Amino acid sequence: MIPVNAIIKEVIKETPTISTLKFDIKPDAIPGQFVMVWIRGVDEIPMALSHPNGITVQNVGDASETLSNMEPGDSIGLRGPFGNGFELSGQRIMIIAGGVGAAPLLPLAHQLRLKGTKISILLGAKTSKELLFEEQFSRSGEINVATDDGSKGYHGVITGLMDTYDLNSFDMFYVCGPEMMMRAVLDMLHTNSLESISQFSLHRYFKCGIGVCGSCTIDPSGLRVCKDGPVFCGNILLNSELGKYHRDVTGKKIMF
Amino acid sequence: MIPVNAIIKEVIKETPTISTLKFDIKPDAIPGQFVMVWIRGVDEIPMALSHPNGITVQNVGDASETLSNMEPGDSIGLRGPFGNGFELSGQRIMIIAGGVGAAPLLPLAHQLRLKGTKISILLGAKTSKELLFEEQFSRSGEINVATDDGSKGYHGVITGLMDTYDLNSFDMFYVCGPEMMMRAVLDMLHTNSLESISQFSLHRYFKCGIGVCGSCTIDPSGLRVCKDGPVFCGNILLNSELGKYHRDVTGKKIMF
Amino acid sequence: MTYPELSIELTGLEMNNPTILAAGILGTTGASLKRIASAGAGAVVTKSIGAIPEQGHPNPSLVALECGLLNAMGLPNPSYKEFNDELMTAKEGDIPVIVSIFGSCCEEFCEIIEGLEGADAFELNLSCPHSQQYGAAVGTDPVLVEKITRAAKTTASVPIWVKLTPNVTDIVTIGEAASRGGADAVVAINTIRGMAIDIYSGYPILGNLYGGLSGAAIRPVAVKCIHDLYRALDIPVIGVGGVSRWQDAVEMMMAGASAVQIGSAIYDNFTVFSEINEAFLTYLISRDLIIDDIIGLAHRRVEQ
Amino acid sequence: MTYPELSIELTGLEMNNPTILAAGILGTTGASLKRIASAGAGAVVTKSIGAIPEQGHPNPSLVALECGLLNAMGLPNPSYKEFNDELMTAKEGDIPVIVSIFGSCCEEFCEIIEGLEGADAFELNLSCPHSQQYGAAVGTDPVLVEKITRAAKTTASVPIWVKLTPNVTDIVTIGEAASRGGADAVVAINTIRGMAIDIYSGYPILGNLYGGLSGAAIRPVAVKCIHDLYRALDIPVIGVGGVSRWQDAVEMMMAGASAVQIGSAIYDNFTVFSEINEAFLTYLISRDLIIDDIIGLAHRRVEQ
Ligand SMILES: Cc1cc2nc3c(=O)[nH]c(=O)nc-3n(C[C@H](O)[C@H](O)[C@H](O)COP(=O)(O)OP(=O)(O)OC[C@H]3O[C@@H](n4cnc5c(N)ncnc54)[C@H](O)[C@@H]3O)c2cc1C
Ligand SMILES: Cc1cc2nc3c(=O)[nH]c(=O)nc-3n(C[C@H](O)[C@H](O)[C@H](O)COP(=O)(O)OP(=O)(O)OC[C@H]3O[C@@H](n4cnc5c(N)ncnc54)[C@H](O)[C@@H]3O)c2cc1C
Ligand SMILES: Cc1cc2nc3c(=O)[nH]c(=O)nc-3n(C[C@H](O)[C@H](O)[C@H](O)COP(=O)(O)O)c2cc1C
Ligand SMILES: Cc1cc2nc3c(=O)[nH]c(=O)nc-3n(C[C@H](O)[C@H](O)[C@H](O)COP(=O)(O)O)c2cc1C
Ligand code: FES
Ligand code: FES
Repeated sequence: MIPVNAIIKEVIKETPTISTLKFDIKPDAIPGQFVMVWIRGVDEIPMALSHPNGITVQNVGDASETLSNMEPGDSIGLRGPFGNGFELSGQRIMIIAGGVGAAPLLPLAHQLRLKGTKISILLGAKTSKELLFEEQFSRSGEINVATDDGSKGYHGVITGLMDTYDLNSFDMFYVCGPEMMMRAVLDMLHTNSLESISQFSLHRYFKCGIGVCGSCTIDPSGLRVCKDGPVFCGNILLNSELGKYHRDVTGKKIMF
Repeated sequence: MIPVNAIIKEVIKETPTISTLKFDIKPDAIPGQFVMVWIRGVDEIPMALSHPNGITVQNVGDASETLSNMEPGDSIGLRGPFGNGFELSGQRIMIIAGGVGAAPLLPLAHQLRLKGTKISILLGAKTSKELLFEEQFSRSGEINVATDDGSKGYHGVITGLMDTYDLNSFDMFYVCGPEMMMRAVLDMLHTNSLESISQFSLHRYFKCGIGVCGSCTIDPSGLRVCKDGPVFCGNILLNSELGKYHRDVTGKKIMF
Repeated sequence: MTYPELSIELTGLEMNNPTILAAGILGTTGASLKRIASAGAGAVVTKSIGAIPEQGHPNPSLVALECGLLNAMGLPNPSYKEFNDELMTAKEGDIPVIVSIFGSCCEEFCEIIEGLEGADAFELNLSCPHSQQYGAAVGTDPVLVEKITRAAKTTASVPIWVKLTPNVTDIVTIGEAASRGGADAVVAINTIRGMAIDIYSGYPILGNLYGGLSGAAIRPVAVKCIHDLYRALDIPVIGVGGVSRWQDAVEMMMAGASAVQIGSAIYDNFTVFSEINEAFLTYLISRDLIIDDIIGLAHRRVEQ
Repeated sequence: MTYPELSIELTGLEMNNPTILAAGILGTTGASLKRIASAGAGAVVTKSIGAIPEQGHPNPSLVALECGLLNAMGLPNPSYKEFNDELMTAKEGDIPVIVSIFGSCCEEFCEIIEGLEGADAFELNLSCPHSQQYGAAVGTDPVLVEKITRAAKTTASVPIWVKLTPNVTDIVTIGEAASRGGADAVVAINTIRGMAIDIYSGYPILGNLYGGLSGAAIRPVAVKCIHDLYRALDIPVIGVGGVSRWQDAVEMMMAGASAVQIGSAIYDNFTVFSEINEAFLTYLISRDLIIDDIIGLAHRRVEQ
């Protein structure tokens, strides 16, 4: 599959560093799947679908900056949707989102809500202005926020917020956020023997995005984040490289 | 499509020069379609399917001789079925078969019979021993034979036999046989203004068999015998090269 | 139908549209070429014609694979003497008829050119991958390519196109040789050497044992060759190899093709010429583009 | 699973079966290579490793076309120094691990060989079509190929395989050079130069503008190369290019391959190794054949 053309219809500034781009096509995706976004002449990068017809981009470098600065009428190339996506299950579930990690979790919350699932959302960010999709999430369930600087909600990391819940009353945990936050959440779930009812959406360096090149594989399973993931069950990740190291574009291990 | 392997199950000597080979596979064909028969190490030649799982070969040269001498257990490669095949229509139809031209007409007679069509068969050959499928045809309708040497039935060419029928009482004519016989039949039908309710199965030199190379095209329409044919309506053939010339393997015109 | 938006001038030939029948596909007879003209081609190239009659290779001479066609026709042709009649008939189609010719030396090419007066242009087949002494046998040697092109150009009063083989380390070297020899255009690409084996018996499937791969399988290879030739040469590049949809034609033009030839796609779709032209017209009109905007666009994008 | 019928010895390496993971596909980490071992491969080849870390080309670096994959990874690798760890992990898979290596001169190849002691064999990548100074840049020159092969052979205590590019006028010349240099086997083929252009924008799709075509599209080309190399050389030919079904593996072996590598097919089917091996086993048993009966069979058929 070669990239399909998508024309930007709308750009929504979500936070000082994060924007949502809506385009003229709706890839037929399930929550948690991603697209490879080709910014012509610049780069191609993976992005979760945060909306049926949209992505939500944090400006962290070259490609994401060019994307963030796009205007309606500009166009990009899209390959996908790729990856496994979340498995929708559970009656009483918890969504744990950190930073731009909220992106793949928003369509998940919408779909679970439609199924009548009871949802608790824990939303974290560095500071209150960077909280992503707070309003949208709150329409799908009960929401609780945490900020590193205490500018809103719980002051501290998201695992602190988790402590205020009876985790055993949930039957599925959906998690996406910065690597160290995901590791902390996983460890906490593990302490409660809950890792096997959790799903984590991972980030690794993608080149092909379709399971061929091997740049995104994780240790020790050798699973491909782009094809076997990006969503993995917590028990697969427990003894994995998650939170220890990842590999850079050359394949070299980089410690967190 | 590359050749599929077919194992010869049975060899039936039909006449001194003609044999039927039955194989272990049944190409999904309609009457009048052909297969490209690959005699490995020798040649690949077109052959009508005379049976759901068989062809009927006249020994006229290298490849057909090797084929004729095959025994059960031997194998060939088959590509196909190819070509348009006969259009099955008519309530009261005439089948006109000359020599090995009876091959594509036999499954046609069977199928029309099943539809309850009233069938007259005119079967011609050089001599009585070379009459092909006489018994099989007689099960599908009324049959009348002609031999060049008068050794059986009508003494003379098949158009002589046609003269003994009220051609206007038929609503479709199906014809296959030597080129000059088909031309004579076409002319006779034309005299009676019946060429537009006739179907002729043609022979031309085939290389690709799938409508790409152009070696089998006929004048002046440029139609491909292998793909647009081998069956053509009489009115398309009326002002064609039929009976005048054909082209050899180099593409050179050869007069009949 | 003629649309001004699709009309082009190519090496002096006026064409209704930029799609051309490729050599060796349905190009045996004049009637067949006329039929392709009616089907909407902007021009037709005949089967490759030589100095003496050739039977070609034994059958099987063409098979369809999952991806593309594999053929070893072996240049069957009745010689130029017999072909004059067909050429006259083909010209009734009222579109340019380019005669593809092959030979083993300059003299042979010139003899054929002189013997086929009606041709609107000649395409020198220096690229057939499965013929012993013709085609790619000469087409891989830049010195020969230049020499033959020059001889043909001197003899002919009509444009000379030179068809290139991709079965070389560097196609640009060969294209440059053709250009130096005075070619009016290069045509890229001929088929890629390939082979298929029957796993039931172990026999190579083609009568000639191996042949040339064409169709969708080779399009990316053709696009790359066209791209490189466009950058290096000042004469038009005519694209061929795996075009079956309008998108493919646009892609080739963006790589640098002034027009595209279509061969194998006929296998699935006889109406491929008119379909491509209609969709291409819609593409141009809806984007307010003219053909020249897209020819070589990929090069301009990268320079930006 | 180990079946005696499928076991082979290849350049001194014992393999459970004749299917090998091709270089550059899922060969970045030791864990990934182990996973391929569990999936049934008889041996694995790593991603090509160089002397210094390489980022590779910008994305897009791989796209799937209708027919085959087009890639320009650009040999990203962390250098042999970082790769030793991965190699140690890969070897836990208990099948031969062949390390693919690339360099621009003899010294570089030798440095890498000396730096990777655990390799069961080395595959010299003299054939990557989209890397400026490595790969095919050296692999199209028979003199360089012979020299590098000889240097590698002298340095290494394990077998040396030489991987060839099809992007040359005559692959046999290059194969012969490798053989003269002392190669234990040749591997054919690497990808074919190709390119794809985005028709919406005119931009070449790959970050590197062009790349290499692999997958089903190139199988007939690979079969032809293998066929020609088998006839010309006395060392084993390892087949690669477009194998995705057991029939493809058999076809390549009939052309002359002693074993087959599988790359792009992983895209659709992670279980391709075990599927091919199981079906291949059934094929052999049901026809009462051993592997040696089919290797090169196409040549024996034609000689008859
Ligand atoms: C499955 C998946 C889903 C993602 N979803 C989102 C999302 O919804 N919103 C969002 O803002 N970000 C998302 N990301 C992260 C996003 O891909 C990176 O932020 C982006 O690639 C940065 O590119 P850049 O050129 O702007 O930054 P650069 O300056 O090139 O790099 C900054 C960092 O971004 C990461 N990165 C760069 N290129 C890639 C690549 N090809 N693949 C993976 N990571 C890369 C690396 O960690 C790098 O260190 C996702 C990543 C993955 C793997
Ligand atoms: C659509 C079609 C259906 C046919 N069905 C039958 C059939 O059911 N039974 C039957 O006995 N014959 C059939 N034929 C004719 C048969 O193909 C030829 O008799 C056969 O090809 C002869 O090959 P050979 O090598 O034995 O003879 P050769 O000595 O090679 O040639 C003898 C003559 O056979 C013809 N011929 C040879 N090769 C070909 C070819 N590739 N394509 C077409 N004609 C060729 C030529 O007229 C040639 O002059 C059919 C032909 C066509 C086109
Ligand atoms: C059956 C067949 C016959 C061909 N004969 C010729 C020929 O006579 N001369 C020639 O220059 N090219 C010949 N070619 C090559 C085509 O003209 C064309 O270059 C090639 O097939 C790639 O285009 P395609 O993918 O559109 O078919 C032939 C190709 C096929 C499939
Ligand atoms: C994504 C990708 C990366 C590749 N990387 C390498 C490489 O690093 N070294 C190498 O020698 N070949 C490399 N190749 C070529 C393959 O090893 C193989 O020769 C080619 O893809 C043909 O086989 P296939 O059709 O089975 O994929 C790569 C191919 C692909 C698709
Ligand atoms: S990015 Fe290539 S395998 Fe995942
Ligand atoms: S035999 Fe090739 S077109 Fe009919």
